[in-house]
Amino acid sequence: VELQFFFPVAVGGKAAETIQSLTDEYVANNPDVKIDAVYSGSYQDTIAKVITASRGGTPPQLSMALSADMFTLIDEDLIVPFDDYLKTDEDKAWLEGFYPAFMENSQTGGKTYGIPFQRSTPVMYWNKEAFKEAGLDPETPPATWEELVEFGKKLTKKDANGNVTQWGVRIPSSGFPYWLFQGLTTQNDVILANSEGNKTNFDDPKVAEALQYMVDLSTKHGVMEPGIIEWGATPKAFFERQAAIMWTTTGNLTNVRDNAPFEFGVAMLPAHKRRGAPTGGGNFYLFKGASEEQLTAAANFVKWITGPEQAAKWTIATGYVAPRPDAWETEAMKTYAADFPPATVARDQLEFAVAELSTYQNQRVTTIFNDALAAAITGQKDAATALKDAQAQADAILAEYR
Amino acid sequence: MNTPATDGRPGGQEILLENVSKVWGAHKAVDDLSIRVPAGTFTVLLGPSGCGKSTTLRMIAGLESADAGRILIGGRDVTHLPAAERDLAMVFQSYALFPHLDVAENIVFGLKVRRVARDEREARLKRVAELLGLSALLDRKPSQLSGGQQQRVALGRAIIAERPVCLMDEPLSNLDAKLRHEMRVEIRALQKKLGFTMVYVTHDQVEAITMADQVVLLNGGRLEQASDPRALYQRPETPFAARFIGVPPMNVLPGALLTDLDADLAAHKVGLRPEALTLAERGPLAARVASLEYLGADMLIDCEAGGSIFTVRLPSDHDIAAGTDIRLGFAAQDLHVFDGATGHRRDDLAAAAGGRIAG
Amino acid sequence: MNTPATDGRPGGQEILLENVSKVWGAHKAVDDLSIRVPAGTFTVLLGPSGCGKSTTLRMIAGLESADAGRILIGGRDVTHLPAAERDLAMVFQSYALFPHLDVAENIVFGLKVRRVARDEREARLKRVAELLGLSALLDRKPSQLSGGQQQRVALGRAIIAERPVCLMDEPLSNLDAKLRHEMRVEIRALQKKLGFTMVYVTHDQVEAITMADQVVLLNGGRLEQASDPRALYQRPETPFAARFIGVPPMNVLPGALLTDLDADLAAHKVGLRPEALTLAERGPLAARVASLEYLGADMLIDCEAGGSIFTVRLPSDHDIAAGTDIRLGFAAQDLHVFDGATGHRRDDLAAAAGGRIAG
Amino acid sequence: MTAAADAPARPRRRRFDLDRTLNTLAAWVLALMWILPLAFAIWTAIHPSAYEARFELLAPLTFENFEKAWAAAPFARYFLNTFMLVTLILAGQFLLCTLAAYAFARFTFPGRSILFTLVLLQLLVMPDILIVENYKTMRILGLVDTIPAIALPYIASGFGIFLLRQTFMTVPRELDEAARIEGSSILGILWRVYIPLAKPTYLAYGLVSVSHHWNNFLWPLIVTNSVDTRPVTVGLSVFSAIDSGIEWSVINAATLMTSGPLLIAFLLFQRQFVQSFMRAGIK
Amino acid sequence: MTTATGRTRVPMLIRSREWIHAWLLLLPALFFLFAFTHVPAVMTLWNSFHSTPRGRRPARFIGLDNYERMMGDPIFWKVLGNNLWFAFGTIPLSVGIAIVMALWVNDRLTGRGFVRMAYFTPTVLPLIAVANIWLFFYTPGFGLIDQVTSSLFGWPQTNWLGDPATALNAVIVVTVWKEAGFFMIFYLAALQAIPPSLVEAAKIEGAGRWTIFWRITFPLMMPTTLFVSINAVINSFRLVDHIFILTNGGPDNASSLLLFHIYETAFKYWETGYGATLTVAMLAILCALAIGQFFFFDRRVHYK
Ligand SMILES: Nc1ncnc2c1ncn2[C@@H]1O[C@H](COP(=O)(O)OP(=O)(O)OP(=O)(O)O)[C@@H](O)[C@H]1O
Ligand SMILES: Nc1ncnc2c1ncn2[C@@H]1O[C@H](COP(=O)(O)OP(=O)(O)OP(=O)(O)O)[C@@H](O)[C@H]1O
Ligand SMILES: [Mg+2]
Ligand SMILES: [Mg+2]
Repeated sequence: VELQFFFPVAVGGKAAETIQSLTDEYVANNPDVKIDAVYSGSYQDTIAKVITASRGGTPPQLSMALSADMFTLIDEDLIVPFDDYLKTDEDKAWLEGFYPAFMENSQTGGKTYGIPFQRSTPVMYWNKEAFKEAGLDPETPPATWEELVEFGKKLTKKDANGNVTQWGVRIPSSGFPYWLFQGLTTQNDVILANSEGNKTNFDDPKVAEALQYMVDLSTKHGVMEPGIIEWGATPKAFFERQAAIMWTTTGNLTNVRDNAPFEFGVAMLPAHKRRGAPTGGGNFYLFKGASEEQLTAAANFVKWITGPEQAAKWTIATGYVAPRPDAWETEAMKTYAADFPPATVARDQLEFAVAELSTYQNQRVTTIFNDALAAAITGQKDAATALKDAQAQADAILAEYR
Repeated sequence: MNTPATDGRPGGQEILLENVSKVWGAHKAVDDLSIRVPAGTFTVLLGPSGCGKSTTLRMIAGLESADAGRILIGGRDVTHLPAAERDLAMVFQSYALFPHLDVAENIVFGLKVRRVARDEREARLKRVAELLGLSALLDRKPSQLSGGQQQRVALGRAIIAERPVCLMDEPLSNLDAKLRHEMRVEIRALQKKLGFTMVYVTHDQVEAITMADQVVLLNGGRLEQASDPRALYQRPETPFAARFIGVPPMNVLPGALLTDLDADLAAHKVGLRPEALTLAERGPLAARVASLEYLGADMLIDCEAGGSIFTVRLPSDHDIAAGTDIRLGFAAQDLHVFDGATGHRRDDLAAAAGGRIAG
Repeated sequence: MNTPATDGRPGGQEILLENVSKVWGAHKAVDDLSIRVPAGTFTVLLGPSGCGKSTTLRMIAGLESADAGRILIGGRDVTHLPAAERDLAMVFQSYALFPHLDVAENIVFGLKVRRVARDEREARLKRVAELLGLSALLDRKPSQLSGGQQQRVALGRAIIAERPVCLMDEPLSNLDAKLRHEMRVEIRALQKKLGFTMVYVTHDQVEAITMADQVVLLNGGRLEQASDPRALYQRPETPFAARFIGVPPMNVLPGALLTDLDADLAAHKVGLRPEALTLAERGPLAARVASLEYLGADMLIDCEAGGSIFTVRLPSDHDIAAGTDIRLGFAAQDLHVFDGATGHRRDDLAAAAGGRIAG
Repeated sequence: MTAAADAPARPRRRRFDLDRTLNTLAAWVLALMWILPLAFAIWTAIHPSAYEARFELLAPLTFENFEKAWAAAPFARYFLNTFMLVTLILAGQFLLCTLAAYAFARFTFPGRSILFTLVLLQLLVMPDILIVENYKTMRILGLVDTIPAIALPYIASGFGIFLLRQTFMTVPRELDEAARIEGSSILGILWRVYIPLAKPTYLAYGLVSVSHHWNNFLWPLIVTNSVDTRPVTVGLSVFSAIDSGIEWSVINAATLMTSGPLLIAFLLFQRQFVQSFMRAGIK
Repeated sequence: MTTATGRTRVPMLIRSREWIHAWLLLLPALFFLFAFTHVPAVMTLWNSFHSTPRGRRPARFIGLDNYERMMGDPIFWKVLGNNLWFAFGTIPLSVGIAIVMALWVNDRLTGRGFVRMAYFTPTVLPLIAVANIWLFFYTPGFGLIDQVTSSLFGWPQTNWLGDPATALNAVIVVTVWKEAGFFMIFYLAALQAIPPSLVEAAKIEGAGRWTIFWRITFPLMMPTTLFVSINAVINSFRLVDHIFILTNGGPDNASSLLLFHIYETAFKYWETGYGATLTVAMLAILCALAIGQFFFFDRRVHYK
């Protein structure tokens, strides 16, 4: 059988290489299967390519796409659940073997549509040297919201003119601000959307509270740069000591390890009412239009590539979180974790993690939400109003899915 | 009469314009013009600036469509034929050299287009370049040439093709007298040798008179006179034609100025060429010298008589000063009379008047 | 001598070229040329095509930089001054009309640039347009004009400014004889009236001789002779100058052809103008008539003598046929002798020889 | 870099020209501003990433970024593909646009305005909007995952037609006429007169078109699947990953690597621009 | 284009021959234009009257519903306003700078080769990569602009892209940078075609650089200016690639432009029906602006 498999890459060159080599390895061991692994750009490009190809009549059989896009893909009637190709008990057991936090975004209505693979979660990085300079214990990151503010104030430095030269905290708010913000809402013990993906909670006062906290970091406490903070420049800002603490994805682990000119630590996000963080990243999906044989082969490939050895290789190469505990039991992984303890932080945080915001018409709804966040952060609206407006818009869109 | 243009040495072809007109907006540039250019002859279009010479030529070439009338070349109605199919050569008033091609390429352009073999092209190029004194300039671009050199290149492009019809629009106007004289002779010789039909626009009457088999004189888009150059000079049909040919122009004066003649010309106009007038004690024309202009071998004398100014050309060895009163005479056959009403030539009156002068 | 160009009616300014050269690649277009154009005079640059006339003019204008030498205008060294600062007017050989401006705008362009008041501009435009016969064409674009009309517009643009120095490059070459004659007189009158200095390029010797205070004859980029036109005609310094001026050109013949003279001219060349020769039973020059060309008032006779061909101009009333043997004479002062070795004029020999002819 | 070729050095002193000096100065200031992104790209590409934001003269040089970039994808093959792609597009565009522009510039025929409007419309319609439809077409033609599939939608370029029309309109009519008199056919005139005279425009258009298609990304990504057909931009895009932060050193090294041929091509051709083949041509 | 007046008899033969030739010349280009632009574009128009097909729900004809929705869509009006501001910011600046650049580079200038290449770089570098570089320039704190302004003037950090007041203007700067270098190339080509004798004649008349430019060079470059300005108008609606990198339309749509919004609608939300509607609206605006501009100016432009 021949399979076409689209995969996006979001963390730089190594990832593409690894997927390619894993695929080659599989094909070498399974001569009856031919897999054409096609690099398909960013997640955004991948969706475009998948939908264009499907509408053009030549969908791929297998693709990786954002876990949050599950409802969209269902809505477009493009994917089929894995369940039909995982019939044996062994298969069912295998399915149980993923971290539950990752499965939240992968299942709906009792069916499994996505298999987690290229998954991540945000963590907090801190600059130990800056902590030392500020008179803080370099080994103790802030563990609560209050501590974050408190530490942040100590870490914020100004020059003679009163211009800030180092900010305490950096929570990026460009691109997909809702994701990191979801860390705050989770910590404030509120869920942004239901698991059916047809109702949001944007106007919950707890959400407003979380948003207010985020806004206050710059406006009230002065520990974070005001305005929209660029996602892509965040690691660099961290390296350049523009910010002593940053929140960003585990996908940056390798990057930070390679490039930070100082000692740094990695920790779970601080807690408030509870600990918490969203998951993120990509799942495997099976596509309509393929033959049974192809889909079975695709499912087998997915089973293989998410297997312990493969997932370990993947995690070590990219910094993504291996999606199954058994991967962490492999020798390779153990050595890696021992060698680089921060690698386990994300895994450990999974215990507290929730699904990434995901609804029907996901991109539109999240864009509405993002705009509300931006409006509050840039001071155009207060937090509560912004969120209420967003909720009203989201409701209008999602009503038809209830 | 219709010579097919098959081989390398085609004879000329007759050109016929029948009631051709061309209108620019409200302005009639060419107005109901009929001309016959016999095959193999050299016809010059002459006329003042803006009279429609270039326009006429361009209509023959097919670059301008006629608004009315028919054009025939070699008996074939070409009125609606595109320029490329009329099989003729042309020199443009503005030269129209291809700025991106060098002199050699400009000259052989047409041969290349018609896929003349390389050897043949080279040979002809060599001949033409020598004839035009361009041999040393063959690989220059037009922008590196002087005005006259550019004109010669344009000329070369037209004559190298040896087409049955050749059109030239003031091809010599930028050349010096010596070269012009040579080119005049050369072009004429070439035309005679190859036998093609030439329509040649010029404002230079020396060219017109020395080269032409037929001169077509235009005025404001209309035909003024078409005849052989000698006739044009000797028997101009209208005062316009009379004054247009000959430098300095013929003096056209009120008939009343000539006294003592057999015929009464008071109602008419008389024409007398400056070179036809001579100092004559008892001449019929009394005048006062207003000014003198020295011209090398000759001198021009502006005279005044009865309120009219006119010019006399005399050999420069005469000793005349401004202000003197003189009397002038002329030979009988040099008197031209134009009807006061129609403006047309009246040989009858001239003959009548002449009897007395000769006598 | 140096008239400042302050008011509207500036006098002319002297132009001085000192050892000016211009090289194009390997070709010396202008070669060590020194000329003095006195303030307020009319100087004509004359010479065969490609001899460097336009290049010289462009160097004076500042459009071409001189490769060597100095240029002074009104005593000011302008060698390195840009054209815009030299305060002169110029007519280009290619007209260089602005294609996007209409005739009126083309003519007043310079006035506008210099912020001449609107009324003044209009008034001058009206005058110039009338002078040039352009009044009816003022709102046409150059592409809608005939060649001669374009040239007149270029002329208008130059003269409307009334600058202290005016340069013209063959400004009349596309005009018909009548208009040309008028323009010649007009330009000369204007120049005299306004007193500006004129440098005028032409290939037309009639223009050169009738208009110029001084004629500068160039040959291959070098100065051949600079003198007043009468002198150029009557006392050419070299055979080149002798043949260049006068149509048809002076006959330059081996001295040996003239027999029966007092001086032995066998080693030298003699020059005789076609119009200087007359039929004379006992003239010193025997020849056979080869061909005749009819020219209106005159005719040109090509004669052959001792292997040389030469031309004689006679009034057309003579009755001569090709093939007849004739003898020709000339007046003593019409004989020019050029040294066989240096090519320079030898008046001593001419005088010596002349004694006998006159006798 | 061109000064020597421009003018034979004059041994003469030139008057100090304030105007010219000011102009030169301003031109240089602007040039420095304009080249800043390129300069930054070069700086980061040849230094370790620690120097991305620190501009120290003595920063250590490295070639590592280029090595990393080169290793990330089969760039050699991608270059070949891109080269074939732009050649195909350019050839097609030159041919089709020239013919069409000629028709619009020098022929009168019924429907000219309407057709020209349709051409201008193509300028307005962004090709990305049509991706889905065009993909369908390519599938019907069986061209998905081929280089012609990337090229075909672009070879009739409204931009090119419009540009060439504007240029052809400025060619002096007498030259056209002279060629016609010499017996040139319609295509002959186009080939021998219009095209040579529009050479600067072709050069400009060629450079612009090549750089545009060299850098085009979305459509090639979607319509191709295999290494044998994909252009360099697809390889380049691996570096504009969004999850991790921007690594300017590697991105810029990769950008320089992929745009290098274009820069070199421009350096080679730029002289032609100012060569002045038209200089005084139409005197 | 020149003469149609006063033709009494139409020489049919010549005419129809011209028609056939013209059509033959146009045929290949038109074929491709239709196949890959116009037919798909008409499909877009067709889609705009339909609901977006989603999975099991095929598209329905909904008449003008999408248009009504557009009229009531505050983001549509917001991005339209942004786009006008963007157009007013980029068009005059980029065209003006392009002309100045072309004049400089066409002149004898010390280091002309370098200057020319500098101006040309925007065309060579892919916009996406360039956007990343500009992102760095704009980054607060360690970005180039902040580094320069803080070391020279002691200014505080400025979040150019993160502040709704400056985000769009920051994008405009990048666009002008990109466009001016691009347009310069066409002006350079146009300058080459102006007969130098005209400039010489103007110089003789005493015209300075300024006058020569305004009264001679500029009018003679009108065909190019027409071309460039139409492209500038179109590009002010079309050039959005860098927005994806620089601001993603934010904050809160402050730097979102019409086409960016269309992209989001069509390729992020996959609302093809509404996306088509927005596209039609944009085409209508562009037609009115660009094609109107063309037919208004074309007959005024002097071509030879
Ligand atoms: N740009 C150039 N490059 C090279 N040679 C040139 C250039 N311009 C002129 N020449 C050459 O310099 C010589 C003098 O040219 P110039 O234009 O001064 O002649 P001219 O006396 O005006 O002739 P004409 O009466 O034919 O106009 C010619 O031989 C010409 O070919
Ligand atoms: N394209 C045009 N549009 C309007 N009028 C024109 C056009 N071309 C020529 N004319 C006018 O038509 C008349 C005849 O022009 P034509 O060029 O035939 O004159 P010509 O006899 O060649 O004059 P010249 O000796 O000055 O070249 C002129 O008055 C001219 O202004
Ligand atoms: Mg004419
Ligand atoms: Mg000249």
